Amino acid sequence: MTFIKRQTTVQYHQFCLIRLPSEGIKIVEIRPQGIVKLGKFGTFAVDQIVGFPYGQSFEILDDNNVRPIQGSLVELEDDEQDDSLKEKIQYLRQLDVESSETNRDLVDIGNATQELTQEEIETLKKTSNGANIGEAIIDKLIKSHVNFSQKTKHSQEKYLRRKQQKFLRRFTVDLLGPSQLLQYFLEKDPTKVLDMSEESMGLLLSLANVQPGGRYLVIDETGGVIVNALLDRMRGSGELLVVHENEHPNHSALKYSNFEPSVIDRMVKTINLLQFFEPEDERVQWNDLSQQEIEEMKSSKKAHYYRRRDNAIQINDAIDNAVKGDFDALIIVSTLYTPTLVKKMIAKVGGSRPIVVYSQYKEPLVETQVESMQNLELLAPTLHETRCRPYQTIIGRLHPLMTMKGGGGYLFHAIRVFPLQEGVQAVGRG
Amino acid sequence: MTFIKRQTTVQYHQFCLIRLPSEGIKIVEIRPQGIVKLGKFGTFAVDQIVGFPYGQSFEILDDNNVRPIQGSLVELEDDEQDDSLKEKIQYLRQLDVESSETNRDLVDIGNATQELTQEEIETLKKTSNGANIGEAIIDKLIKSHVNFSQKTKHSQEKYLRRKQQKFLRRFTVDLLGPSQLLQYFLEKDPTKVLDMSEESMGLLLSLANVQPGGRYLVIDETGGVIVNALLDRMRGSGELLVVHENEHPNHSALKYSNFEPSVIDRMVKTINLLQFFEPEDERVQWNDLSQQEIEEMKSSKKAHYYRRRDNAIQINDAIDNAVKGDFDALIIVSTLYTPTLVKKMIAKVGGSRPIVVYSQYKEPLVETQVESMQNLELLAPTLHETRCRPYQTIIGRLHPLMTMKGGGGYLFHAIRVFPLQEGVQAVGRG
Amino acid sequence: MSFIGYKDTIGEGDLVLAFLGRDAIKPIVINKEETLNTRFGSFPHAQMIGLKYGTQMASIKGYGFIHLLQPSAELWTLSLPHRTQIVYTPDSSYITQRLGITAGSRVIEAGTGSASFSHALARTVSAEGHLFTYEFHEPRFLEAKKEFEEHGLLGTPVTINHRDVCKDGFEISNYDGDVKATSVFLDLPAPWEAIAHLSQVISQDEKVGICCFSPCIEQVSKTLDALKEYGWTSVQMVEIQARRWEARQQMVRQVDDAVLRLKDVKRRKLEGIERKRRFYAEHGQPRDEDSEQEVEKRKELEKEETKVDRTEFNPFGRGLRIKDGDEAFNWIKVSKTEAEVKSHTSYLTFAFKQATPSSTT
Amino acid sequence: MSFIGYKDTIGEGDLVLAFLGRDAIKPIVINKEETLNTRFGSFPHAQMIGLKYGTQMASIKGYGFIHLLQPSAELWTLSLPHRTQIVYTPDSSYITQRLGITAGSRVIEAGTGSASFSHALARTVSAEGHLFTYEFHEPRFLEAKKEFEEHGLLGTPVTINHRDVCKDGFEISNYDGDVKATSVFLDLPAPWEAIAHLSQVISQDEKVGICCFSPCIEQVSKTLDALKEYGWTSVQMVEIQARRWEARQQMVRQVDDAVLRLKDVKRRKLEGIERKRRFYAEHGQPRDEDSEQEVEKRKELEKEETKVDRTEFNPFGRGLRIKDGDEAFNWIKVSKTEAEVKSHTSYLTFAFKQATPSSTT
Repeated sequence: MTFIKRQTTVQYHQFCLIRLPSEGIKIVEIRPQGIVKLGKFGTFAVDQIVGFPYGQSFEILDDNNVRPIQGSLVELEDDEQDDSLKEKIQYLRQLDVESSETNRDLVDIGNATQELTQEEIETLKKTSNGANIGEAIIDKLIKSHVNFSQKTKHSQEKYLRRKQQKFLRRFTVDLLGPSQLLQYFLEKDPTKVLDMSEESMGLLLSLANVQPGGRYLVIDETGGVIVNALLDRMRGSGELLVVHENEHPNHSALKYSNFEPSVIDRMVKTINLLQFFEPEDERVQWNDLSQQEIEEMKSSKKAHYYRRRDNAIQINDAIDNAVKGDFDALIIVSTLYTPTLVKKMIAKVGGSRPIVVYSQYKEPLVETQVESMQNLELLAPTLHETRCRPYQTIIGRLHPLMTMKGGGGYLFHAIRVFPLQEGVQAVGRG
Repeated sequence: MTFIKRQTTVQYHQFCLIRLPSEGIKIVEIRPQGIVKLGKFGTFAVDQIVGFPYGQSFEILDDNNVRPIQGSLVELEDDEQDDSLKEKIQYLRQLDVESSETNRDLVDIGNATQELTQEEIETLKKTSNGANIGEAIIDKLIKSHVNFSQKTKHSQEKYLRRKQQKFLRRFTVDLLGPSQLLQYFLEKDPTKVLDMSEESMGLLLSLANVQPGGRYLVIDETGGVIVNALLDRMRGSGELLVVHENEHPNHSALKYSNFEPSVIDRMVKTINLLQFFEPEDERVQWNDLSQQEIEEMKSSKKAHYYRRRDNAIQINDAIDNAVKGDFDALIIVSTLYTPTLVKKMIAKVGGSRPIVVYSQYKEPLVETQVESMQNLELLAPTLHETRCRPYQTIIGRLHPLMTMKGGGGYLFHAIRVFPLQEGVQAVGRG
Repeated sequence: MSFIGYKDTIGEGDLVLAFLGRDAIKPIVINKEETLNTRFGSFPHAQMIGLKYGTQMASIKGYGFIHLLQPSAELWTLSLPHRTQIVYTPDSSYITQRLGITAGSRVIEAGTGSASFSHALARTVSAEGHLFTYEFHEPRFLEAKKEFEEHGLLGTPVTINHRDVCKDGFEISNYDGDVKATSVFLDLPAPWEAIAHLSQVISQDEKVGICCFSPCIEQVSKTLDALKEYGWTSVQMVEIQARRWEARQQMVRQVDDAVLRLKDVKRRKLEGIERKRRFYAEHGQPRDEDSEQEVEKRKELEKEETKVDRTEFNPFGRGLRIKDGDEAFNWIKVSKTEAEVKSHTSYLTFAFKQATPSSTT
Repeated sequence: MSFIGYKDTIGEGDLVLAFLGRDAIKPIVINKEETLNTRFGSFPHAQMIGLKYGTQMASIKGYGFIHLLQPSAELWTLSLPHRTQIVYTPDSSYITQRLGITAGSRVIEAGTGSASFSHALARTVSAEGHLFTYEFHEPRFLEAKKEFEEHGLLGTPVTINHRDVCKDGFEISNYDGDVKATSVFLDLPAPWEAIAHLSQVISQDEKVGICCFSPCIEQVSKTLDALKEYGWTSVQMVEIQARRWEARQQMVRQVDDAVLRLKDVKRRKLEGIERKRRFYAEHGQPRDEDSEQEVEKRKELEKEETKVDRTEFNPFGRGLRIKDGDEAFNWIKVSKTEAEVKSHTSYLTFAFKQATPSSTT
């Protein structure tokens, strides 16, 4: 069995993740002599970070140079800055300080921070003009939080760091793994990944018993994010047959898989729904020409011939693959109506193997489960929901984060079985 | 406005709650000279507890006597007994120690408690017969938890107390308030209260803005548990019109309300769905007889006449009440299909007043919300879910309870408004 | 008298909540000289007078509208100006329910904060009960007191004091009689410091309940120690996790239709190929010697003769803007939570104190 | 080789999971001399040999059946004999995902416990990776070791040691080479004591992740201190809240039908009254002088002539046993959680350690 170890350092021709302070994540291609532009954070030469292990943080210097630095980016930010301060700053920044309504609320602003007295607020109002008053209050807020008045070098440095937080020219480079790719799309456009959470993805991969060497039947409407996650667990051995509803599959996310194109060609076979459900009608009629006939062709016609030949072989192989059935799991991440879809695809799943369906909404899976309860080919149909709840992880001030992203999706799971032919008087149904 | 203060002590002719260690709750009527039977816990004379404040704990002595004791029942149980020990004991008791399969699992049993070594288990196997081995292990388990080997009086007492926990003849008497009545039915038969949780009930009462003096339109399929909760917040002033789908309303739970029957008669009016929706057809045609005609009647006929008269008045009054409309809230706790039900009842709700619907399941409320979004008479339709998550509240060992009751229901809320007659070009819909 | 009792018609001096949107509920006090200006238009107060509460009112310009609502504690919670993190209805309603707070209850609340819960408590305890609320931050105390006054709650049933209850306890002088609280709500940074001072102000004749509201788990630990020390029992900590759901509709896309669509695509593709073949059969290959004009003309002819009509088979409405529930398609009703949910407000620690034996039968 | 790879047909010596019910999955090792006896009947192993995995098998008596399943880590978690509280799939799958554990990973696990997670990790890291697992309790160590051996996992990819890692660290002698773990999972009463010993056994060349699994919040606090002390960064604690949902159907009961039913009840009541009136009109009042026999006879006659037929209008199926989805009625599909839900398993504390600079470019 082929095994492709995962990269642990930055290498050319890979895509990796760049994390910026308070800015989310970016995907960057490591091209020789490439320059990465990070907007206000600056630019740097890709060559500078090649060979470093994932997780490494850097500071951007002039002339596209970088300097490796210790510690993770999160810790480099002042670690005393907890949720409540961030909340206050966010709240303050959101208020529209210019509108007449909010002028009345300036008392509220100061009070909201629980930091400023009535007097201080009045002073600020007088000394700042309207547009800056929010920032002036934020400034005062930060000062009080870092005990600026103590005027120690430490507190002064912390003050400056926080104020300039937006301008720290630092980043961390990390592995662009399945979770990171998912997070990237969740931030940019959650609908692309059907709002799937990291925990839903993890549960999907475990329920589907994904492992190297497996042969999986997949519908992936996320543009390849799921296929990528499967390939990551399979690490070079096994095969996927991906069924899609268009003429051509959308695997735009696969370029981020960091597998060689040859590996992907070998492992990821595609077929459309028509070919999948009507294989005999959709086989491409093909007869190889004789060697002589080929040699007689003009080169353009020859190329054309080989292209058509490859296409026919690919389609017919995929059809053979589908007809063979007996897949080790059926994995569906789609907005197609699953009660009927699952029913039609069960026959392709091997015995005792799992069927796993992801849906952004619970309701289609409830209907899938109602259908499945009648279906003797599906054992123990179960509807799962899993939600990760992160905590503010600050020693002495532990609590769940005040807000978190909603959604995350649901999973349906069942085991494909071979029911007895005649009805058996059930003592108890499994 | 009439105001009826809530009882704070045990009084005759009231129903109150009795809590027993590890046995759940019972409802008991305080009848003069009554004897309360608590099964293996013993019996006691009701007169013995009258006058004591709610929350008082007692020990049952002989001859139906009781002795008031300090502290709450929960603290009287050994407060070191945390979740994990209870779990182990429960786990051990559940194992079927006699079956041949489990003999093999005896190693598992001992290991599960993490208390016994292989040796100890083998010794126990030899020294106990099959039927008692579970109990023998439990015995050993408790001993190790209370450091029995230290053989202090304290640890010995704790050991005996725990072993005999099932046989402590103690109870606490408490107010039978709306939450307690709800808990009682949730334990006995959750379907009776449509699986409503305490937090859902609290949210319902707040969203419906329930207060003394209000006039509320109610559908209560819980047999009166909701009506009881409303009366509790209204404390003697205000009125309910309860619409039911049968010939006679089911208010079996109202006897536990601890309000005088006259108060309930005054405050709780009932009407059936037919009378409610077709009032003019359902009015009872009634003409009073003349005083002379009445005097001429035989006494049985006279009684019959007055009964029929009262009935007619009651029905017609209820119909007048319904026709008047303008209720301060519409509260629906029912399994009737709510999208259509709400639509038909909106007209009876006063302007700016709330409509609150409870459902065990979310799906009917989703449909209700879809309907309501089109309905300009309903403003800001919202679907609420609230879940209380209790923690093991032991100093130094805080965590959420490992298991808790599922379900709890959902709430729909909207505000009744008077839309503009012609369509107004919406700048933004509320 | 805005929060207790009900009013049908808007009058001068009334507090009205102008509903602009779920996140924009604006409190206004009716003054016939004033006008409410919003992004939805202008709404003169004078025109509101005499309208029923709940009326949808049009802007004087004719575009835009708002709804005029009567204040309730729950709506107030959604619309009040925040001075602090407030207590939201899922927490406040549960605390009320669990502590058995009802009309006639006597409740201690510290700190008042933005007075969100205070309004709900005032509504629940009503004129027969009382709310003793305490706020240590002077600007907030003054703001809250002003609100209670404007809302007709000051004195009955609310008494507010400017006090640091942790240092100076709960006993007050601006109330005629004993506090004798039956329920206590502590929303303070250090509730354990206040617990010590409660015995003087709670009822001795009946069971009293307390709820301490703290965001951090370490605060809960300290609170548990203090509750134990001061004889509070039946202690349990809980958290309330509340969600709101929105109804949507998802199109039912049948795999059979997807297959038919592919067939249709295929058929039209083959038809296109066939037409092209016929065109070339009829017109032959393009000739190198053709002029530009002739090449252009041929291209246009080819295009016209080989094009296949746009399909009418569009089972999923691709390329069109389909509205949820469009009758041309099948739908399944679905529900989704908010994009961002409140994952935590605070931990709620409940405890009770039994009546003092000597003061009862 | 039961948990890694796939097998189609049942053979002698195979580990098979006999599915009796969701809460009753029984592991058996196929031995052609044995028979599986359950409350569903008897199932001789010999008859299982040659059947495909997934086959529904009938009892030799003809009643009852079971399903024969191939072991997977997830099914194993549901069926294994518990020696401790186990790690369930929602937690284990999330930890695997978040730590980026995949084929080829080298994972440390302490303690092994009931080896629930161990099986999932073995399946995921596969032959190219390795699982170093440690158990301090000797009976459990022996039990787990036996299982790994029987399941073909011992050596590749699992190495198990009897060890108190908090006292004696992680270095081992029964493995050829360095441990060089890339991920660590600690499920111990005091993980902070073990963290100190990790530096010797984790990879220095790459970023290493850790997850500490503790039920109590106080344990998390101590863990955070230790992680900080030993240079672990990007620390975050989370919890996984997982639910299972069941599909049901609720009858759609329209209020219009409820009204019609009341009308029907009323109509039939009036009809009954009318018939009674006619009976009395026809037969007069009962006479005092009638004999008992005559009274009886009259009663029967009255009953017969005044009774109203049982209604056919029963829109909600009252008094009948209606099955979910019965076509005579309308239904709405609903979902309900389990009657008792797992509210808490443990807190998961994640952290990472950067590669050591000197050991990289």
